[in-house]
Amino acid sequence: MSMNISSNMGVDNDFWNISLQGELDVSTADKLKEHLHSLADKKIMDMKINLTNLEYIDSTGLGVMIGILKKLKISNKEIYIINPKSNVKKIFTITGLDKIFKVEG
Amino acid sequence: MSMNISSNMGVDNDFWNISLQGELDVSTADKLKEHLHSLADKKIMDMKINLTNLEYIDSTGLGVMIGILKKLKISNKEIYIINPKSNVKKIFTITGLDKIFKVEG
Amino acid sequence: MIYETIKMEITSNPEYVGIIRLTTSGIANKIGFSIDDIEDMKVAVSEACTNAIKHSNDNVFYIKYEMLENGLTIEIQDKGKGYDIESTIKPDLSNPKENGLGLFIIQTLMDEVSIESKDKEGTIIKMTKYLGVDI
Amino acid sequence: MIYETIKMEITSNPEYVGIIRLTTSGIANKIGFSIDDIEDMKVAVSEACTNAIKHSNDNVFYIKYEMLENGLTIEIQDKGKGYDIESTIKPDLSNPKENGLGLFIIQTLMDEVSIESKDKEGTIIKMTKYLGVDI
Ligand SMILES: Nc1ncnc2c1ncn2[C@@H]1O[C@H](COP(=O)(O)OP(=O)(O)O)[C@@H](O)[C@H]1O
Ligand SMILES: Nc1ncnc2c1ncn2[C@@H]1O[C@H](COP(=O)(O)OP(=O)(O)O)[C@@H](O)[C@H]1O
Repeated sequence: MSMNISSNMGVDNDFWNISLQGELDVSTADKLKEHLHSLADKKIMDMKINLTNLEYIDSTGLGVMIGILKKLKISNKEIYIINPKSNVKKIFTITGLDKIFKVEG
Repeated sequence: MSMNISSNMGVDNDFWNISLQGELDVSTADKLKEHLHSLADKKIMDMKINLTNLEYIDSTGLGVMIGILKKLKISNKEIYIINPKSNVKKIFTITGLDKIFKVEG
Repeated sequence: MIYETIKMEITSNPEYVGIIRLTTSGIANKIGFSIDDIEDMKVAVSEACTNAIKHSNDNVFYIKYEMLENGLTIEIQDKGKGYDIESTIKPDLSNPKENGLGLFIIQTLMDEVSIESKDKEGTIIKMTKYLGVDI
Repeated sequence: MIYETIKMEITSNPEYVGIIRLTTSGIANKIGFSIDDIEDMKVAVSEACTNAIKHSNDNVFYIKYEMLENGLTIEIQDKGKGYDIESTIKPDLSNPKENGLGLFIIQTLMDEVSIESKDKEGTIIKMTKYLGVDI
């Protein structure tokens, strides 16, 4: 019932590599929001969010990602959702957000 | 939140081999009670209760074991508690029952 | 028919939603739901609790689990400000928004959902999942 | 001082004690207790719930979790038949019995325990564990 975030620049300095671990809900969404916006403030580029170790997501987490995507889209940048667990992927699918984000794996 | 019991006769037919798996509490104690008494009804001999896979025990489980031990003691038979997890062992220790049962491992 | 129930009253703190998910999964597991169904119910309950915490303006909310023979009914209630159910709009994919997904997700994941809300009296959302049904 | 609380009301069914353990571990984990302390609290709460289910003769019981700054207070209440606290006897190792261990275990595992019981009005057992204390 907590969430950890780690992030770094991708190899060619052309995307942000972000990994989430734990549960992304109303108690942890603000932490993610601040983290992603601080990255975007440093440099606007694609974000690859690795969800391999994310156990849970709901609309509060989706809301954060939609918010940051809007910011990125202005500069034609994308959010990639990497390797979500089946329960997490399901939430992207039923909301149709798998068509807005680039879901991989 | 359930418990499974498996049992068989030891190699030389001189003890009962019993394995518990899951959680032993008020909802599962009766199941154990019936099982152990039915073994004792078949043959009174030592019981080796393997707790390697028992995640939880409380006084309802201890009560069952004390009850069957009394039956065995009449014929000078013992109950061996084999390989309890640390949280399970602690309940035997704080109640002093580690001195009544033969706790091993 | 009177069903067995587990009722909870919880201070409106986002930190407790994870605890409610744990309780929900324990109850659903006991009833015999599949892992996938349990995941669905955890999300639906979290969405409803999140709404009570974020929107009701009350500092406490309530959950009632009702064990059916063939499923589980979960009711999340607050005695807060209430809202006009008719005026909430459906999510629009061509223009995704940060909010407005919660009720849609609940409706998608549960078999039956009903909402009652009254101005200044609060909101009750009642959701049921049936065993071994997939719609 | 008013603390945040989670309250539960539960049908007296042995099947639900495991769910209460799960909820207890979620709450204790959130407060920051160690795994060993959490195990202790699970047992203590189970013993008290088992007593309410087995001895109170009422068909429902209540739990209140109170989040302290430095610990957790858990109160288990029933409105059943009550009992005479003075007349319960301590476990005697030289003559181990099938019952009578529950209250002893609670007292050993928790830092503070108090019991109130009134004939035909029921029983309240209140237990506290403090963070980072080992007595
Ligand atoms: N318990 C509630 N109390 C008051 N208003 C609510 C409640 N639940 C939902 N609402 C209203 O319905 C709207 C839609 O809710 P929802 O679909 O969950 O999306 P979100 O919470 O992201 O806005 C909320 O913005 C709020 O105005
Ligand atoms: N909630 C309760 N309602 C009525 N009687 C109780 C309650 N809790 C405990 N008691 C009484 O105290 C006795 C001792 O309880 P305990 O130490 O837990 O052992 P056990 O439950 O195995 O008898 C019980 O046998 C019962 O008579």
